[in-house]
Amino acid sequence: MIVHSDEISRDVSVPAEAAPAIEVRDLVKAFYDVSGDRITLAAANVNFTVKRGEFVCIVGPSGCGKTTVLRILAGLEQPFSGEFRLHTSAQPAMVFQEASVLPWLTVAQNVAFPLKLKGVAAKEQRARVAELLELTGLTDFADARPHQLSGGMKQRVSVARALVDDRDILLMDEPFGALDEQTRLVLQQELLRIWERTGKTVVFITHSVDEALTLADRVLVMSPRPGTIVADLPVPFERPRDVVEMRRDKRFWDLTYEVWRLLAVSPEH
Amino acid sequence: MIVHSDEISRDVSVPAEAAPAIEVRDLVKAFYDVSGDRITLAAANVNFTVKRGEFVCIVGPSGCGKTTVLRILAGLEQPFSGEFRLHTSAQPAMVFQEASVLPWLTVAQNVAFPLKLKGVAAKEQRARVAELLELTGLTDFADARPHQLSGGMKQRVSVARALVDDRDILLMDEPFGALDEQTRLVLQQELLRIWERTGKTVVFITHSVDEALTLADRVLVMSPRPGTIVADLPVPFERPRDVVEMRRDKRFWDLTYEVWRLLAVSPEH
Amino acid sequence: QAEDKPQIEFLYSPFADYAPFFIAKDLGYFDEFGLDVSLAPKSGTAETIQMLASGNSLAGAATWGAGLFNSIHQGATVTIVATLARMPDTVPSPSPFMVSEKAWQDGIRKVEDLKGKRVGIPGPGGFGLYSVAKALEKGGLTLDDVEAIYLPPPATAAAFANGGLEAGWSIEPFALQLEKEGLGRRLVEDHTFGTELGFLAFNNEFAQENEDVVVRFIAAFLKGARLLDNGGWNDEKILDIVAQYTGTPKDTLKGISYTIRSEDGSIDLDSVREQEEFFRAQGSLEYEGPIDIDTVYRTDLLEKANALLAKQ
Amino acid sequence: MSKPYTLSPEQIARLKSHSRREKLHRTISYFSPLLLLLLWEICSQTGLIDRRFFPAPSSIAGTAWQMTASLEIFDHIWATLRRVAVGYVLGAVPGILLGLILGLSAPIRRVLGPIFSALYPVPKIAILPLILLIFGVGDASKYVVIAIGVFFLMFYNTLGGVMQIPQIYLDVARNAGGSRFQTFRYIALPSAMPNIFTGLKLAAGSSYIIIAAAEFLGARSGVGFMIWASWQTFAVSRMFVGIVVISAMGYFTILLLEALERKFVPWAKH
Amino acid sequence: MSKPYTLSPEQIARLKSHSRREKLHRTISYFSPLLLLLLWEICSQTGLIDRRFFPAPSSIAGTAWQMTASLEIFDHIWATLRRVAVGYVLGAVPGILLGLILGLSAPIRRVLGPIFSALYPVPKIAILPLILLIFGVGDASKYVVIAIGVFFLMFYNTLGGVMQIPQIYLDVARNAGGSRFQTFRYIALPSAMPNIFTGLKLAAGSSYIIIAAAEFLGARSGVGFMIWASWQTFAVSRMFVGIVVISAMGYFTILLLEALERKFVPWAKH
Ligand SMILES: Nc1ncnc2c1ncn2[C@@H]1O[C@H](COP(=O)(O)OP(=O)(O)OP(=O)(O)O)[C@@H](O)[C@H]1O
Ligand SMILES: Nc1ncnc2c1ncn2[C@@H]1O[C@H](COP(=O)(O)OP(=O)(O)OP(=O)(O)O)[C@@H](O)[C@H]1O
Ligand SMILES: [Mg+2]
Ligand SMILES: [Mg+2]
Repeated sequence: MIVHSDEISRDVSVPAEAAPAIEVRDLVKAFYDVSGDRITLAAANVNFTVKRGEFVCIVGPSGCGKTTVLRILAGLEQPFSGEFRLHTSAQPAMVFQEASVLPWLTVAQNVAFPLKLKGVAAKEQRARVAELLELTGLTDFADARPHQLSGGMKQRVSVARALVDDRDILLMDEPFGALDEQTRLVLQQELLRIWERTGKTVVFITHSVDEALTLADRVLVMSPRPGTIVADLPVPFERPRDVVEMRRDKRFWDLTYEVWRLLAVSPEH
Repeated sequence: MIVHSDEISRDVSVPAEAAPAIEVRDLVKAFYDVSGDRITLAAANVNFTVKRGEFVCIVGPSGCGKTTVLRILAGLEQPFSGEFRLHTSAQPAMVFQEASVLPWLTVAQNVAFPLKLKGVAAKEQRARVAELLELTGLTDFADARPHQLSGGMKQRVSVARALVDDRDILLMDEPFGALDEQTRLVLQQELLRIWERTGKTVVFITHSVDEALTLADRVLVMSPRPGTIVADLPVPFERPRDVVEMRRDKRFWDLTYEVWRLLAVSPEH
Repeated sequence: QAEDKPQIEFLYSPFADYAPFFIAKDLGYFDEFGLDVSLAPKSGTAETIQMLASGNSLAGAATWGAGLFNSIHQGATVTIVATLARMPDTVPSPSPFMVSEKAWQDGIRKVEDLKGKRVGIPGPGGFGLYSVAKALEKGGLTLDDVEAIYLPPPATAAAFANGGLEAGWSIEPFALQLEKEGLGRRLVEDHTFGTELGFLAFNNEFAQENEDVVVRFIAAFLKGARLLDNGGWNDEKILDIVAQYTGTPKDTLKGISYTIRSEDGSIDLDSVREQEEFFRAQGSLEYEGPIDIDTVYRTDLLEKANALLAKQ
Repeated sequence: MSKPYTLSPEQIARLKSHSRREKLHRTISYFSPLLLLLLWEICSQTGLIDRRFFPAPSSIAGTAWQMTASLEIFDHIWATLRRVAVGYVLGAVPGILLGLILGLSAPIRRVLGPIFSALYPVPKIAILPLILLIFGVGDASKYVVIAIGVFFLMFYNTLGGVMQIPQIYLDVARNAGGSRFQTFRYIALPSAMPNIFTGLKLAAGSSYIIIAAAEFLGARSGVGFMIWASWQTFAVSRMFVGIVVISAMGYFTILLLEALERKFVPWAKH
Repeated sequence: MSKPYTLSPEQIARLKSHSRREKLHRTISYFSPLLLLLLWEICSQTGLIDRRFFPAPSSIAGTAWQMTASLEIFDHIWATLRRVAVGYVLGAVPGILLGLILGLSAPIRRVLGPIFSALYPVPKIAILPLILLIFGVGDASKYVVIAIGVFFLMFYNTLGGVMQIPQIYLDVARNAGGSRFQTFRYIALPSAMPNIFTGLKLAAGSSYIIIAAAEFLGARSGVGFMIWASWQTFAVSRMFVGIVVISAMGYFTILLLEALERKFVPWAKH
């Protein structure tokens, strides 16, 4: 029997060092569709904690509820039961899995969007946006409209937008999924650099075990739908990590195997 | 100096065995945006041939023109200059990179869409759709609407739709990008099984060199924008390929390195 | 046998002036004279003339005014055969010139006081304009001495209430309601004695080729008119018919003065000429000199109709 | 955890209760126009508005009851309803079809688009004589007047909807081997459906407005005629009964369309 | 291939020529309504339509010239234009705002939505005397009549547009820390823009239709008045000059709105 509280509480306070930044307890999310009278249990009893400054990756089979959990953390979805706490002064920044570039804005305006809403001075906006366009390799396309971008370019715009206003918690839903390995590598390194420098807390959904092991302090593995956390694996490699070196380490393959084993336990087919 | 013809011709005829299925010569595609008075050269002098029954992967940096080339082959975009020929009796089936599920249809109706347009009998449609839902692990969601699906599930619907009416040529634009490795592996194996059984010609865009080496007869590597084919690498492994075994082969790492080297030649940043 | 009856679609407007047709229809006079008549409501003279001239409709009734004169001048091929109605030579008038209660309280008691004031007129080119001009004449004013505002009766009530108008044209049963609600008073009632209001007309070709049908139609109309004008207004059954066609409750119809017509249905051409001159002076006519009424007005048919009716 | 997590019956009930509450709220909301009557009653009772012109709803209820009891009102409702229904269909069908066609075909849009834009603002009073000449003075010309009003609303809304179709859906149809007609039927139509329903609702409201005007003089039945006749005689109570009745007819038509929208556009928010 | 491929100047010219041709085609298409005049001329000349009632355009040209030379027509145009402009703004602004508000807030939509649905079909022609009562017989009541017509078109079109906003855009705003007003301003408004422009075009056409009817009441100027007065006195040529003028005014307003749409909604197809 699982005990869960129906009250949902969200604390906004800056905690002491190494204190938890995100606490999720017994989270359950179910969708009910009236017209089809169907209930979809998207996440069941999800429990995990992310410490302040930690980089956590979530992996799990398609449709297991990863996006759902992230959306709940971002306050975009109400949990059905259970509770979660974010210890942060600002809302977490989110990189959405779906195309989320606003079609009526140019690339630069899209990136500047959170700054604009905050009322940041135009000059400051420009400088910050230029920085992020440079980072994501979109400088040439600053004035282009979203419909003129390739899939990977749109994804990079979303990443730039999430980074632009430098928030404490970063929620990233397969942010590099549509990028070639070269670009992905560059952005991974840039993300790690930013993370190390700023001490952000990052929750990062990925399908690539390689990517998880390259980036994360810990890897959370989810079961198939209804998703729950079936393993919480610390990644033992020192930072900075050398992608090529790491692959020569037996622990890399052991961990890879372990994740694969967990994911294969009860596959959807 | 590059010679190219401005005439665009497209042959529809069934050729002799091992004859080319797709021929692309000196293909150039440029976009002109009036309001910004900007020209984007998306693909420059693309040349390649795909033989009937061949499985070819295209890799290349983000924004290099992969999608553009595929769209031209599918007849969805007009080339600026150069020519291409498809030797096929039917239009190629396409898996789009962006979300392309029709929101007003259920999952099953989306998959059945090409059959419905062809006027296939309802019973036959049902049987075929059930088969593909099973294949893509969506049987439980047959009557769900697209907005109730996860990102990976939507992508699987697109794949199922492209396979449903069994066309000669299959154009796939990062079809497994949003899938976890487990599901991706299953679908890769299924795709290979179908391909071997039916002798389809497949052009498959991916960002994963692993995936390309697992699937393809040949890997075409594109340069950064304006994209052109910089290498045409045959994949020497026997089929059926064992994913784990393959990684023990030195040729696998040599090829991987070669592709990486080519992609790194002139990166976008 | 009924199928052989000539079918006629007759254009009317849903006002009490057209009551003889309603009676002729509902009391079976048209049938009596071997006609199959259907009544089709129409909004105004311009449409009616156009429908008749083009042959889309065969018969109709409409009112005198600049529209009619101009259309005849432009070659509208209609045949006018009888009067529709004229104003009675008695008070209370069916169409009094009224002053708003507000203005009355503010001291406007005579037509002369209306100089420079706002006066409501239902529209340009019709009886309303003529009637208002006649009323103003009683106080030595012309239309140029007041500010003319085009407003139909329902809107006049509102304008009387909020001071938008000081005075205006009105017609029964609206005039009585204005009085009842304390919105207005009758100011002039004797300004349009005997004025011809309208006429009964046929499509030219039809009238030429079917004189007999036209005669019978007029006879039925005259029969209805006589019944009405000779005390018919007090007959419950007749009031029922009129109430139905005009959408006016019977109680409202009772005891209100209405337009009449000459016993034999003839038109008083002098009154028509006077109206024509008035509209010429207004600059509403698009031609010089008097119109040749005689080319469109055929009295012979009316005579035959009277004879037919007398024989019956 | 070997057994998968499942929801208890109470939890399921709680999950469903939300949408049940939604439904209840919607049902209640249908009655919110009664607030208008209440407001009117208050304004009239307190003399805030002139009772000669705006008699309180309670005071016109008697007239309404009379007209209902004598069944008189139903003849008018029926006459109006028939005219609206025929005119609506006559206008909506070509409006939707031409909206779809012009939306999908740039050349046709180039030629016909400006023609429709030029015809649209032509004052109806001006073309009424033409309509009468062609369709006669009977109900046919009333159908046409309504159809014209409905046509343009449907045309522009459908066109606007088609112009907003994401290119990818058209690409999907093309790639699936869709003919022009199939793209039309299976992509453009459903994709423009939300806009079409906006048009249908606007057109429904407009139809009643137009028929009220068309019945003003050129009819001897219908709620519009009843309102006109009441105005002519300053029978204010009767007039307001007519106004309330025709507004209620329009309101219920719009509600019906909203119910249809929920049924036929299940993928949209409502 | 060490040097990247570039386009030659001729190729660039060829690439651009397409959009230049597009622009030319669009410009030409603006004249397609002249076909209507031609058709009318032919019908009238061949006697297909009765010339007494529908004189050929060539024959009303004289009257038009006279009215232009005497500058009479410009007074009418100016009066109508002023009324339409004021009424249009008075109706469009609250229509768009309420459409946005009701679209974004389900509770407000629940309460006010049905009220608007009930008010919409109230026949304008019937309440005209009441509007005159409140706003007087001057121009104010004409502004109000137009504003009411414009309001509902803008309201329903904006609401329909807001209801179609993809959830992800609202999520983006929320995640970016957008306030309610910012979501309103930076997401709902641009997102509903295509529908708002559909509404603006419909409202423009409707305004001219409504003013043509409203100028029958208490006006002594305006193109609508001119048409009505001409019709009353059967001055057919003058009437048709008025009809052509008011239609042309509506047409140019719609063209202007389309140009604005291209400018302000550059991300949409046109
Ligand atoms: N709005 C919704 N209505 C109904 N069901 C939903 C909704 N959103 C998600 N679901 C369901 O919840 C489950 C989890 O979805 P979610 O998007 O969280 O998966 P995911 O782990 O992110 O998958 P993927 O890797 O494919 O993106 C899926 O079965 C999905 O069908
Ligand atoms: N409709 C368009 N208008 C203008 N430019 C476009 C358009 N479509 C694509 N482009 C440009 O063409 C180039 C190639 O785009 P394409 O989508 O083919 O890239 P891609 O190789 O598929 O990239 P990715 O891996 O990111 O999907 C990009 O620079 C893009 O900005
Ligand atoms: Mg997801
Ligand atoms: Mg692409």
